[in-house]
This record gives sequence, C-alpha cells and structure tokens, in this order.
Amino acid sequence: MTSLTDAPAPVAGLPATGAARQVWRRLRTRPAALVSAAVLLLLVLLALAAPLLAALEGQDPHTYHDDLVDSARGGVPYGAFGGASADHWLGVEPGTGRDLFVRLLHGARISLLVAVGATAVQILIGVLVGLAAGLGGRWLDGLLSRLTDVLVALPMLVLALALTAVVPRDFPRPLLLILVIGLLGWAYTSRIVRAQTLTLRSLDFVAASRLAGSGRWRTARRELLPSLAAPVITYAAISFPTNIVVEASLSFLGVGVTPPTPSWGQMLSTAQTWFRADPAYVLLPAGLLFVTVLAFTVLGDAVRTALDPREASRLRVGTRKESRRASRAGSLKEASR
Amino acid sequence: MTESPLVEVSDLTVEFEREAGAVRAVDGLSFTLGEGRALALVGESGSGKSTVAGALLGLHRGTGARVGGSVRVGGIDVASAGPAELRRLRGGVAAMVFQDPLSALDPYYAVGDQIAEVYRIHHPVSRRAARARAVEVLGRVGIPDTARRSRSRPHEFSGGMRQRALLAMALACEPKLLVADEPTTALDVTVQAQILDLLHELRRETGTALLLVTHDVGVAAESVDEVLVMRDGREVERGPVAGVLGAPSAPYTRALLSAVPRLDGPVRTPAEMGETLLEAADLRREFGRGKAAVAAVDGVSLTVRSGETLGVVGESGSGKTTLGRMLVRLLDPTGGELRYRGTRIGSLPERELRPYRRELQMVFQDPVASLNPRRSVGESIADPLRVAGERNETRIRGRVRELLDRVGLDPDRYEAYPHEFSGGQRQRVGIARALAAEPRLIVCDEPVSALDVTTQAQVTALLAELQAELGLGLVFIAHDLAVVRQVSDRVAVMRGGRIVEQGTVAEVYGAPQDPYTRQLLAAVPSLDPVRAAERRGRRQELAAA
Amino acid sequence: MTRFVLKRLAGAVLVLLALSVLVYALFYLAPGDPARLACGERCNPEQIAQVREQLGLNDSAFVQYLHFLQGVFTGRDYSTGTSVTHCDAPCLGLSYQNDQQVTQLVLERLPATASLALGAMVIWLLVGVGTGLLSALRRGGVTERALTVLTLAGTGTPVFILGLLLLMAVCAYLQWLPFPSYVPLGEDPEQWAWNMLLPWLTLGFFESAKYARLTRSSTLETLAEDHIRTFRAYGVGERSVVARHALRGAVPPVIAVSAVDLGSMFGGAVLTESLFGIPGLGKTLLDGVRTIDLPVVVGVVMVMGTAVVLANVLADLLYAAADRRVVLT
Amino acid sequence: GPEDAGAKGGTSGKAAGAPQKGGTLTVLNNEAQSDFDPARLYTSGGGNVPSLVFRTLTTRNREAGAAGTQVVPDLATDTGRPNKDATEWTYTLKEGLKFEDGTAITSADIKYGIERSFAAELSGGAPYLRDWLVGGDTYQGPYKDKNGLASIVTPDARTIVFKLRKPEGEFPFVATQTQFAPVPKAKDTGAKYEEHPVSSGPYKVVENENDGEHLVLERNEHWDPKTDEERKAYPDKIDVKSGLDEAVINQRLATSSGADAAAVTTDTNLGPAELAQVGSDKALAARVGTGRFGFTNYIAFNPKVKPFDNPKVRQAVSYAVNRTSVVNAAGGSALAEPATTFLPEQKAFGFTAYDHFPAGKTGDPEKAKALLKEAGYPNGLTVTLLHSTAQNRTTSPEIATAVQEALGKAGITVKLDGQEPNSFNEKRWSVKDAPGFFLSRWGADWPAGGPFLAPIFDGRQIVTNGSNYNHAQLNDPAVNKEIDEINKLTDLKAAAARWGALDKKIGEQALDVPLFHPVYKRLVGKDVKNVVIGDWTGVLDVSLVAVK
Ligand SMILES: Nc1ncnc2c1ncn2[C@@H]1O[C@H](COP(=O)(O)OP(=O)(O)OP(=O)(O)O)[C@@H](O)[C@H]1O
Ligand SMILES: Nc1ncnc2c1ncn2[C@@H]1O[C@H](COP(=O)(O)OP(=O)(O)OP(=O)(O)O)[C@@H](O)[C@H]1O
Ligand SMILES: [Mg+2]
Ligand SMILES: [Mg+2]
Repeated sequence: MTSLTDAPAPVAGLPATGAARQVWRRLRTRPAALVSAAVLLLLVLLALAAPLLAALEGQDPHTYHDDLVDSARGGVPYGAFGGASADHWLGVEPGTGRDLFVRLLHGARISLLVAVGATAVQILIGVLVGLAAGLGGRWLDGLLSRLTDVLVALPMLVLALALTAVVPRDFPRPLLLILVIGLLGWAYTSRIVRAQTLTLRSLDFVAASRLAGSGRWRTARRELLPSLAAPVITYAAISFPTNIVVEASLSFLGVGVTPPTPSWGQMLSTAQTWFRADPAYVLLPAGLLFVTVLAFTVLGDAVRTALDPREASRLRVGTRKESRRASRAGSLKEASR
Repeated sequence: MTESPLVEVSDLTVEFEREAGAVRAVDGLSFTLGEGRALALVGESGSGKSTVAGALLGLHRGTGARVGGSVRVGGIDVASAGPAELRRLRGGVAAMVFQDPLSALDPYYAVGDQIAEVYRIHHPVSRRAARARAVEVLGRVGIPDTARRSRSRPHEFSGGMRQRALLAMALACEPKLLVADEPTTALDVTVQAQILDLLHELRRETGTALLLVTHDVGVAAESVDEVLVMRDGREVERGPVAGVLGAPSAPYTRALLSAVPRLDGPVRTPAEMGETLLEAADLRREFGRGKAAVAAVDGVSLTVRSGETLGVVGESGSGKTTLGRMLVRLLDPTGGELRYRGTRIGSLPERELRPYRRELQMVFQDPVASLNPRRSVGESIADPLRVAGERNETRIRGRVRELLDRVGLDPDRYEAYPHEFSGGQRQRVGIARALAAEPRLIVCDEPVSALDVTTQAQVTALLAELQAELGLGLVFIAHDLAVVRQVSDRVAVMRGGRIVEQGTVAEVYGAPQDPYTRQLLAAVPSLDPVRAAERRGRRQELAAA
Repeated sequence: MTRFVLKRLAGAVLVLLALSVLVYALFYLAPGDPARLACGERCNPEQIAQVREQLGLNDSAFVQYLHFLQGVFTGRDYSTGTSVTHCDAPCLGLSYQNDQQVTQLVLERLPATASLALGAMVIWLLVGVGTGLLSALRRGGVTERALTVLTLAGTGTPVFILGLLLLMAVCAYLQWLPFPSYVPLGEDPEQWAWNMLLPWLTLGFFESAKYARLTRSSTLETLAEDHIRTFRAYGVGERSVVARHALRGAVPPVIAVSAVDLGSMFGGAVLTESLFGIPGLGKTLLDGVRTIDLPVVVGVVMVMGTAVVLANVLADLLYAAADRRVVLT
Repeated sequence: GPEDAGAKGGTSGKAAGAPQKGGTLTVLNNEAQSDFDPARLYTSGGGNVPSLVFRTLTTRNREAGAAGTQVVPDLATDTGRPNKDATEWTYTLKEGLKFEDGTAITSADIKYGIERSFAAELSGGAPYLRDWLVGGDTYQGPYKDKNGLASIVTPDARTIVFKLRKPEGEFPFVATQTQFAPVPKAKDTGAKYEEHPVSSGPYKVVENENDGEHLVLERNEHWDPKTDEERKAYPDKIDVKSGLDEAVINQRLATSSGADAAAVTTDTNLGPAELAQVGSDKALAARVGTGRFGFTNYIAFNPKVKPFDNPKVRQAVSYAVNRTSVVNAAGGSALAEPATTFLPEQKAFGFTAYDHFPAGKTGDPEKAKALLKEAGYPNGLTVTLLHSTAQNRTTSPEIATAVQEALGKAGITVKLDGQEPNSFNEKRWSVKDAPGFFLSRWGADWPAGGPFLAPIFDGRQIVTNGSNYNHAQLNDPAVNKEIDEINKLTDLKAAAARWGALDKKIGEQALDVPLFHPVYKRLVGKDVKNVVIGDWTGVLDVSLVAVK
C-alpha cells in the first residue's frame, strides 16, 4: 500500500497511478501479454530502424533490380522463395526486383502509423460521441445518432476522392489517410459506447456520481469510461487490421500513400494474384500483418482483463482446469502449514 | 455407527489474495449441521460469514481464493467433487440465497423465468410446469399478484421483492440445506416475519436444514436451534440458541446482545427545530405509461428540517426508495412539488440543480450496485472532494482515510475494490461517500440493514454525531422499527405509496393510530427464543382465522 | 413504440437530406467534368456544351440541388433530346452516363446487395457469435487459441485475397461448386443460395472475427457480473450460463455493430461484389464515383442511408427488447 | 483514336478439330457492354460483341495476322468507289440483306444510322464523320434537324454516296465503324435504342440486363450467311457475362469447367502473375492466344512548360529511360515490347524503325547527364510526372515509378503526381492545364498511320476547349502539309510508307518518349475452336469462334 507522503499525483484519464500500477502488475504476470507487447515493440523498433537495417543489408527500398526478375514470365523473381539471397534476405518484388526486406520494413512505418493513427482517431471520436449521445438529453442523442447515421452511409470512396482533390498535394498523405479513415470509421465505436452507456447510466453508482455534483463529462470520465474500456479496447484491436486493409483499398483507388513509398496495404493489394507464382510475395506482408494483428489482439485482451479489478479474485465458479489449480493451491497451503 | 451429519465443516480456512497480501477471512472454523436442523452464523460485518456460506457450495473454487480444511455437504466433499457432482450439490442438495439481491438476478430475464430455469436443472419437468412452480413459490414468499409479477424483470422489483424472489428460487429447488445469507435484511418486519415463519414451516414440512447467516440476533432467535458467533473468521461461541442468547458466555456475545436496539430502549431527545430543508407536497411518481402505469409514490407530503431525523418505515415495495430518490432528485417527480430551502427543485434541469447536488446526498439501498466495480473505493469516496475542487492529493487521501476510519473501515483500504468488501463494509463505503460531500441532508435508504448490531450502533451513532455537528437533516429509511425509533425524531409510516401515519416517535410508537402501524409493531422479532415461538404461534392463529 | 418508430423515420428524412447535401457538396469539390465523360472522349466543345446543358450542369449547384429535391418529392420531366420521359416521385434523377432512371437502377441492384448483406450477416452472426461464445467458454484452452488464430486470420486477410483463395480452392481445385454467378432469388432460390454461398462465406468470415472478439469480450465481461454467480450456485451448467446469461450481455454491442455493418454493407461491399460479379449497389457506386455520375452516387447513398437508418431503428428496438431497462426515446 | 478503343478488344487460343455449328459460347468480360447503340460505339470495326449484331458497309478482314488488317466489304459489294480526288465515295448494298424482323435493309437505313450519330444525346462515336462530311461540323442530328444531312445521298435503295470536304483515302476504314450500321427509322427509340438495337448481323439481342452486364444473343434467322463472308456464327447462342473480376475471369478460363469450357474473354489479359503460372503449364500455355493491337504507351512532353521547352532536356529524358524496367512494370516481355518509334511495329501502320536517342536496354544515364549539363542543369533537376492511379499498367503508378527510378540515376528527380483517371485525363487533354511531363498512350482507330499520327501531331487538331491529343501542341506547317498529302492517297501501301517516314522525322524533335507496345495474351476455354487473331484488333474474333 502506498504511504501518504509518496502518493503520486493521478494521471489524466486514470483515477490514480495506483490503479495504473495495479494494471501493470496484473499484466506483468501474463506471459502472452508480455510476448505480444514485445512483438509490437519490436515491430515499431524495426520500422523506426528501417533505414539502418536497410544499410546493414546494403539495399534501399527504391532501387530496381531488373536482372533479378524473369521478364518473360511476368517478372517473377529468379530463384527459390521469391529470390531470397545473401543480398536480398527476403527476396525481391516481382516485376521490379526491389528488395522486399527493406520494403516490408519501410511499409511497416506507413501501415503502423496510419492504422494506429486512424484507430486512435476512431476511438477518440467514437467514445466522445457515444458518451455524449448516451448521456446527453434526447436532443443531443438524436442529433449525434443521426450524425453517426450520415457518416456510416457516406461512402469512404466519395469522401476520400473529394478530399484528395481539395487538399494540397504536399499535405502529408499518411495524415490525410488517418483523417479520412478516422473520420468515417468511428461509428462502430460510438454505437457500442452509446449502447453500453445507456445500460450503465441506470446504475446506482452513476446516480451516486451525479449526487457528488459531477457534471456529465466528469461522470462519463470517472464512472463510465472504466467500464467502457473493455469493449472499446476489444474493438480497437479489431479496427486495427481493418484499417490496414482500408488503407490498402484506398491505395488501390489512388488515394493511398504515394508511390514509390511502400505500405503493407499497398503490397498486399499488388500481391493479390501472386500467391501461386510467388507465394513469398504474398506471405511476407500477410504474415507480418497477421503477427501484428495477433499481438494487438492478445495484448488488447490482456489489458482489458487487467483493467477489471474483479478479474483477479471473485466469487466465480471456474472451469475444471481452474478449479484443479485452486484445489492444488489449497492442499499446498495445508502441506506447508 | 451414526449417520454422518448433513454438513460437516472442519478446520475451514479461506484466504483471499489481495494486492497488499493475503487476507484470512475464515480461520480454522469447524461445525456440523444435522438434517433438518438450523444453525445461525452471527457476527459483525466482515467477520467471514458469507465466506463460510460460499464455501459450503464450493463457490470459492476457481476464484483464486485458497481454501483449507474440509467441507462435506450431503456426503459430497466440496473441495474434490467433480463437475457433475458439484452441480448436483448446488441447488439440488444445498441452495443459497445471496446477500445482494439487486445484482444477484439477471437483469435481462423475467424473475419467474429465472426461477423456472433453476428449477428445471434439478427437476426434469416441462417448461410450463417449471413456470407454474415459479409462480407458486413467488406466491409463497409473499409477492402479490404473482402471475403478473413473475413476468417482471428484476429492475421493476423493489429491493425487498428481489430478496424474496431469491428466496423463492431457493425454495423452488427443495434442497436439503438452505443457506440463507441475510435473507431478510431488505424486508420490513411484517414480511420478515412472514419469511421467517415460512422457513420454519418448511423445515417442519420437508426437513430442510438451514444455515442462516445474519447479523440480526433477533432474526436468529426466531429461527434457529443453534447459534455460532463469529468474529474475525473465528468462532467466538457456539451453542443452542437459548443458551447463547439467554446466557452468553463470551464477552463479545454479550456486547453484541447489548447493542441490539429495542423497542423499549431509550429514544432521542427531540432536536431543536432547525431551518426547513426539504418540503414535499403531494409528491407523486408513476412508472410506466397508460394502462401499465403504477404509482409507486402517491401523494406524499413531508418536511425535513436541519438537525432532524425523519424515519420512514413501511413494507417492502411501499415506495420508500422511490420517495427517497425523488427527495434528492435522482428521480423526477411526476407530480407534486418539492422545495429545498425555499427553491423549487422538483423540476429544475440538471444544470441548475448542480449547486444543490452536493447538499443532498443519498446512501443507497443496494451497496453493490452503488459502487463502481472498476474503481477503488478510495476513489469513489474522493469523488465529491475532487468535484469540489480539491487538488491536493495528500489532503484528499487524508480526508478519505479519515472518512473510512469514521465509518469503521480500515483507512489503508483506499486502493481496495468493492468486490473485496463484505456486504456491510460496502454499505459503509456508501455512507463515507455521502459524508465526503459535506451535505446538509442525507437520505439513507436502509443504511444499516446490512450491518451487524455493533457496527449498526457505530453507524447510527456516527450519523447522530454528524447531525449534531453539522446540523444535518436525515431521512432514515428502514424497516427495522427499533432502529428507526432509536434514531428518529419523527416517523412516517408508508404503505402503498402513501404515508399512512406521521408523527413524533412518541406519538407513532406510543399510540399508533393506523392499524397498519400496529401490525408492524407486532411483527418486531424478539430476542428471546421462547417468546419468539409464542409469538409465531399467535401469528399463525391470526392468519388461520 | 409506434411513436418511437415514427420519430425515427422522421429523423431518417433528415439523415437523407443531410446525406444528399453532403454528396452534392463533395461532388463539387471532386475533380472531373461529367459532361465531358458522358459525351465521349472525342466530343467537340459544342457537343460537350450540349450535353452539359442537357444534364442541367449549367445551373448553379444550388438550383441543381433544388431540382433534385423537386424530383424526389414530386417527380420530374426529363428531356433526353429524343423524347421527354417522366420520372415519378421519388425520382433520384437520370444517370449522367446512360440516361437510366436512377431510382429504377438502384432498385434493380438492391436485391443482389441485400442478398449479399443479409446472408453474410447470418454467417458472421453464426460464426462470429458462435466462436466468440465458444472461446469464452473454453477460455485459456487450446480450442480458444485455435479459434482466435482462425478468426484473426479472417480479419487480417483482405477480402480480395480471402475471396480469391476461396474461389481457387472451392471452384478451381476441388471443383465442389461452379464459379458463382448471381441468380436472383425470385428466379431460382436454390441456385441463388448456391451461387451466393462463397460471397457470403468470404464476407461473413472476414467480418466474423470482429464479432467473435466482441462477443467473447462482452461475454467475459458479463461472466464477471454478480448474477452469474447465482446461476452457477444453483448448478446451472457452464454452457448454459454462458449461452443463456452471459450471451445476453454480449447482445447489445453485437446488435450495435451489426446495425452499422448491415447498413454500410448496402453500399460498401465493393470488393466482394466485384470479385464475385454480383450486380449490386457497391459496384454501381464505384462506377458512379469513377464516372462522376452524381445522380447514381446520390441514389446509392440514399439507399445506404435508408438501410443504415432502418438497421439502426431495428437495432434500437431489438436492444430495448433485450434490455428492458433502456427506454426508447 | 482514344486508346480505350482498342483496349476493349479480346483473346486467342487453339483447340483442335473442325469447327461445327451449335452450342453456347460464353463470353466472360470485365467491362459491361453499357453502350450498345451503334451511334455511340467507338470501338474499331464495331468491337467484338457488337459486330455480331451490327453489320457495316465495310468490315475488317477476319483473318489471322497481317491479313487481318485489310478492309473488306460487308453490307456493300466492295470497299467503296472513290472519285478522282477521293472526296466522294460510293457504295452499293448487296442483295437480300434483312433486319432481324425480316424487313429489307436499304441505303436510307444506313444514312439514318449515320445521321443519328450526330445527335448530342447519342454522342460517343469517333469524330471522323463530323470532320470529313460536308456540313458535318454543323449538323445536329435527325431529332433536331429533320432535313437530314445533304452530303449523304441515297439515289436508290441500294446506293449510298458520301461527299467529303477534303480527300480521304482511308474512308473505307471509317466505313467499318458501327455508325455505318443500318438503323430502321421506325424502330428508333433514341437513347433507349441500345436496350434492343435492331440486328443486321447473325445474332440478335434477346436479353440485356443491368445495362449491358448480362447479354444473351441468339441467332437472327433473317441473317443470310450467303451475304456475309466474314462472320461464321458457329454457336447457336452467345452468353455475355460481364462485371467479373479479371483474376476470376482468368481463373475460370484456366479451370474451364462446365460452361466455362466454351468460354472466351474479349477484354481481359493474363496478368503477370498468371503468366508466370501459365509458363509452367504446357496444357494451359496451348490455350493462350497472343495478339498485337496498334498501340503505343509513351511519355508526353508539353514543350510550352519549362524545362521541357529545352530540347536537350527532352533528349536527356529519352536517353535516361530504362525500357527494361518499364516493360517489366507493364507485365514483362510477354505483355509488352519496348518501343522506340511512335508507330506500332506493323506494316499496315507504315512502321519504319528508328531510335534517335539510343538508351540501350536499360538507359544511358551518362549521356543524359551530359545533355542536362549542356542544357544548363549540371546538378540535375526536379520535375513532376503526372500519371493516373488506374490499375491499367499503361499510365499507372507502376510505370511512373519505373520512369522515376531510371531518371533518378541521371540526376533527374521525379516527383509523382498520381491523379484519379478522370482528372488525369482532363489534365493531360487540356491545352491550358496540361503539365510539362506525363504518361500517355494512343491506340489505332484502324490499322493505318493516319488515325495514329494525325491527332497527335497535326497542328490543326489542337483542341483548345475540348480533349486535345496533340500533347506537344506541335503546329508545324510542313508536318500539316505532309499529312494532307498522304490523306489524298488511296493507295494504302504508298500511304503507309509515307506515314512511317513522317513518324521518323517527327521523332527527331523528341516530343515524346515511346515506351512500349502492349501484347495481348488471352486464355480461351478448352472446348473453344477456330481461334483467329488478326492484327487489326489483336484479339480473337468472336464471330469465328466455335464451341463444337
Ligand atoms: N473476493 C475477496 N477478495 C478479497 N477480500 C475479500 C473477498 N471477499 C471477502 N473478502 C474479505 O473477507 C472478509 C469476510 O468477508 P465476508 O463477505 O465473509 O463477511 P460477512 O461476514 O459476510 O460480512 P457482512 O455481514 O458485512 O456481509 C472481509 O474482510 C472482506 O473484506
Ligand atoms: N423502474 C421501475 N419500473 C417499474 N416499477 C418500479 C420501478 N421502480 C420501482 N417500481 C415499483 O414501485 C414500487 C415501489 O418501489 P420502491 O423501490 O420504492 O419500494 P421500497 O419501499 O423501497 O421497497 P423495499 O423496502 O423492498 O426496498 C414497487 O412496486 C416497485 O415494483
Ligand atoms: Mg456477508
Ligand atoms: Mg427500497
């Protein structure tokens, strides 16, 4: 227990560091969560260090190697596993002979940035709007819900095309993508949050918070957000891969990142037909994407669980396995006494 | 060779893992309970009673709690029973009535369906038959208009009704052992008497054994053969009910008994007339629209002055909670007028109500639902302080510790979460939170019904102290007539949404005018088991007549 | 409830109005000249001017929008040069590119899209909610891990790859099914179902991971509630506890998300539609956007908007039915 | 004419055995036949599917290879009789020609069909009639102008005479276009005509769903094979399914199960990945048809924009280009052939080899650098390349990136400006807004040098407020004059030689950098027989294909 004197100041958004520390303590005991976090960290580091690693391999993401692909056969790389060699660790891209290893790393930068950014925007707006709709009066709820409807029904294509036409060309593309995907994709979150809020707000602890004089906003932040964290985190972990795929489709329509900058989405969409002729070309981005998604999901799940204080101990009847573990613990205890 | 007893507990130890280290909630407890016998676990809040009850059904399995010793129920070793056996034990052999009635029912299903579902687990009957059984048992626990009410969802029930529904669920299964964890805390005396009589009758008819967990010595006196007094997870005293209650040997038991409020105990010296805080005139509240409308509160007028306690008693479902929630404007009245210090607050929009919010507090009836399971109790209590603009973390913590201490909780449990507390402890957290706002008026909805008498005495004393100190106005909703008498200056008796009688304590208790009030007074349980039996006989005669 | 529905339908009108204004606005931001495109690549300026006049593109954006509204509410006459056609209310206009009445066009394409969306929804609800429940039930076990990996593989693989793989496997290698081509339900229900099977699976599998995760998470959430303890303490089997009680708590987020998905799928499943050659609204929309065919785009967006609103109304009704504590307003 | 014209063409392939009548031919296509009005079709020679329904005065010779570039009579008895200076062309209709309803086809029906194509509502066709016929520039079509077009004369039911403003030796080629298909005035429903155009060919439309996405054609009993030497019409029924994904089309043709065994595509090439796959499967490779359509993909300069006003800069770019990467980007050597001339490598166009700025296989960055230095850019320069975002492997990002990469080696930093297809086209076709440097392409309206060179280099064809294809805005009196001279020739061989020479001459100015000519590789189903691929369209001829 923290002593009074060294009690740290609370972090914004979280009730107190005490809680944050507890969450961390619970997380620490889950190997899967730690592995996932490590994987994600590694990916981020790899992405950040892309130029360094490229230098190490002696390649860059843009140089063509026409001699490494078989022009007569559609540009499929010579050699096994997509032309992997000492010079090109993961082989080369069909058609151009560009180094895949470096492109994957550079692609990670854009994809992670866009997907994380867009997910963050979606969650942020979604939670705010959902809370406001769930807590606000009828009018606000009606207004926001209708606004959500409008945005759900507005095809991303139309908006993306219009926006790319209006926004100056030197406006950073990743940012534009984050905005487009983020601005049109928050409806899910907001619907979930609104639904949960409607249920939660009838509970006594929300009433108690009202009595404490908290405004709606404060009630939302202190009482509802912690309970909303679970579905929102789950949803965020799901949105992430979807956003990478959305980025791919937007690249398809020419409103994605500008070539020759690589992104996983762009690689995936060009790799579409190659899965028989050059499986490595498809498997590499798909595999990386999958690992990322898996890590996100596992970590998200762990955080979700760790956020629930009841999870640690509660009157709950466990599955068989858990009960065995518990009884073992009990007998151990006895033996030690 | 004698047949082994129905329940055999030996050297039971339960430890809970907490962030700060393990807590031993039950420590080396042993007891047996024969078929058809009744045992009461009595003890102060947090003494481990509910934990013991849970252990009988193996509810700690798989929760991370460490259970030592052995528990056998109906020949089943609870710790090692296989899943099928465990399922048979639960509900089939032993049925449990949980302490927190609001959260113990699934909010999504009709009450009757939930009972029917559980019934069908242990009795292979048709859905329809199970429904019929549900309606039947609901009737037995005194739910009026059973066929219709069985289709209601839990949130449409009052606290007491929910508790009765849970009891009905247990009864439906016809178990050999009924584990009842505070089954009557939310019930008014008449219904409580009814339930206790019912339990009694059941035991006589079906030979069900009863493990009654209660802090109310009176309830124990009426219903059981043996009493086990617990403190800090250990046995203090055990023996036949007459012996333990009549001639307690342990000093703790004696202290416990002496703290029980009595109808003939001392009353408060009426407070001086302070300023009028709340004034309600013809207050009404309906639920539902059109034909389905129910008037939960039907034209209530009352006033509360500062420094004064208004007791509100009445049967379960009479509208006490609804009234209380309207008084602090958590519910919007559908009619009538409500003034707080002269301002009409009955229909003020939330924004304009804000300045008054902190001055009008409420202690909620259901301590589980009123605490956010995801926030530490310290944070919940600190909320009003933070809202008031306090930024200094050290001061906030200091104040919260002070409040925890005042309501009799360990000040170091700032970081603990609601689920780590016993029922009574949660109730006290609720009181601490209400106090943190430094209110002028508190509506206490059954604030002490979940508390053992000693804690109850502490809490009522605390409220009185604060009242004297700060000139608080209190609305004290309770079904325990003795407590109300002890703490109130004036009393209002509610029935069917109306106040049937209102007056000073002396008037209402001394010369009750309304027949209902008289009925209530007659139903107050007695501490003396012999007298309790006599009175039961008389009640049955009355009912038969 | 009737009041609620009526109110929401009134809200729908607002949504549709807002949508149409938005699309008109975006249209004027987007590059490209529809008249030139409609005329053909080697039209001379006079011809283009004529087409522009005929399409009404010379009016101000505001006037054009008013004409659009007029068409929607009262119907409109269109001169196609060779003849005058009347377009009954609700008239969404004539396509710039092929002079078809958009209302008719959109209605023609609606059944295919609706088939796809509803069928896929059945799949994602079955598969998603099913696996979600199963993995909540078998938490921490091998089954749950396998299910997680499987469903995530669905989400992490873009539909265009997923669908193509399915096609290759089922139609090319195993030849279990012929390559799908859309058959209207009204024509031959059995063929309709067989031909829609792969698109349903593709889309359903792609979406189901989301539902599996949501279901799992909310189920676990509900499993932590106090009332679950009651049922366990009465010997209700774990399966029943999860399926009856925990699932119920998982319903609200699933309903909320389904409504959004269903609605947006009415214009959104472009990739699946083009991969499987389903003559649906998604493709129409894509073509409309590519050929700057404002009336078609507005038309599809209107249908989507209607679908979204209806799906939401339905979701709210279901939601209120699922959780009686929620009051419809 | 505009490139898409040719890009819509088809396949080839080979299954053994003599072709027989009967069966159903399935056509699996990506693009729907959304235009089915003869007035609105642009496609060379009436496209593939429409030419089953519409017969025209002349048509392309349905033979493989170079022979397929010849014009032959269709409804007419010959390919047209010019007057002395080729300003008047006379045609006589064969006897026994009938519409699908049995009524006879007359010269008035042909005149009416042409007149319709002048109506703005039915725009979309090629501009030649408008430019060539006397009064064509002002005529508004039969709906507005009831008097008709005086420069088309029908002295009797079988004779039709066209009066031109200037000599046009290639008129017989124009007469292959669907505007020359007969339309019975009584059956004309204006914009709705395309839903059920009246057939003069071997098949009639019995179903047209979803705006041309699904077409079913069945035999036209009133078509007399004796009047038609070109179309064989073996299958009884033709089922055109469009709106399919390209990868799916190729997969279906490869699998060739069920109805797909008798399937072809008229618009979908094998992609590079699929080619890699086909390369290792002999049976499959045998079903691939290869064809060439006159088409050139190139980098266009607008010399009005700096620094491309400087010929040295343009030459530097020409030297720097790496055609190997560009060809790879276009799908590899099986799908694209490097180009150094503007004219396609076919006799009919008058192909004359030249390579004024030899860049070798992979570019000559050193030479480019030297030229840049001379041009005053010793430290290189930065330019922006406009390209489209459409995935067409012609003006698409892949090509642009390959160019960017090669130019980078020569010290030219290329920024890419990818635009969505409509705005890409609007920009590059605009005289006002065209950037200095962009990707472009051109395809043949018919296999001759005229339609290939004139729109691109004739100064009088610079269109200031419409679509301009003379990207370089070249207005050289000598070039204009030579074009006029060649147009007078009715000897197509002689004309071809002069077109080739003209191309070579213009090439010296480095107004563009030819990149590559596409090659068509298309699969057919395993039961498909009589696959004939002529050089006119470069794709298999549906009217000759048999499935039995
Ligand atoms: N899940 C848990 N985790 C940690 N501590 C717990 C948990 N459950 C109970 N405790 C602690 O164990 C002790 C006994 O709790 P229990 O619920 O048995 O008390 P009780 O006697 O039933 O009290 P009450 O009359 O107030 O309900 C309390 O101090 C409580 O804080
Ligand atoms: N949300 C609601 N919807 C419908 N009916 C309700 C609702 N809340 C309360 N009621 C009904 O109003 C009546 C009064 O309920 P209330 O909770 O005020 O009773 P109470 O006096 O507090 O009872 P108890 O002592 O059992 O807590 C009951 O009949 C109850 O069923
Ligand atoms: Mg307890
Ligand atoms: Mg109550």
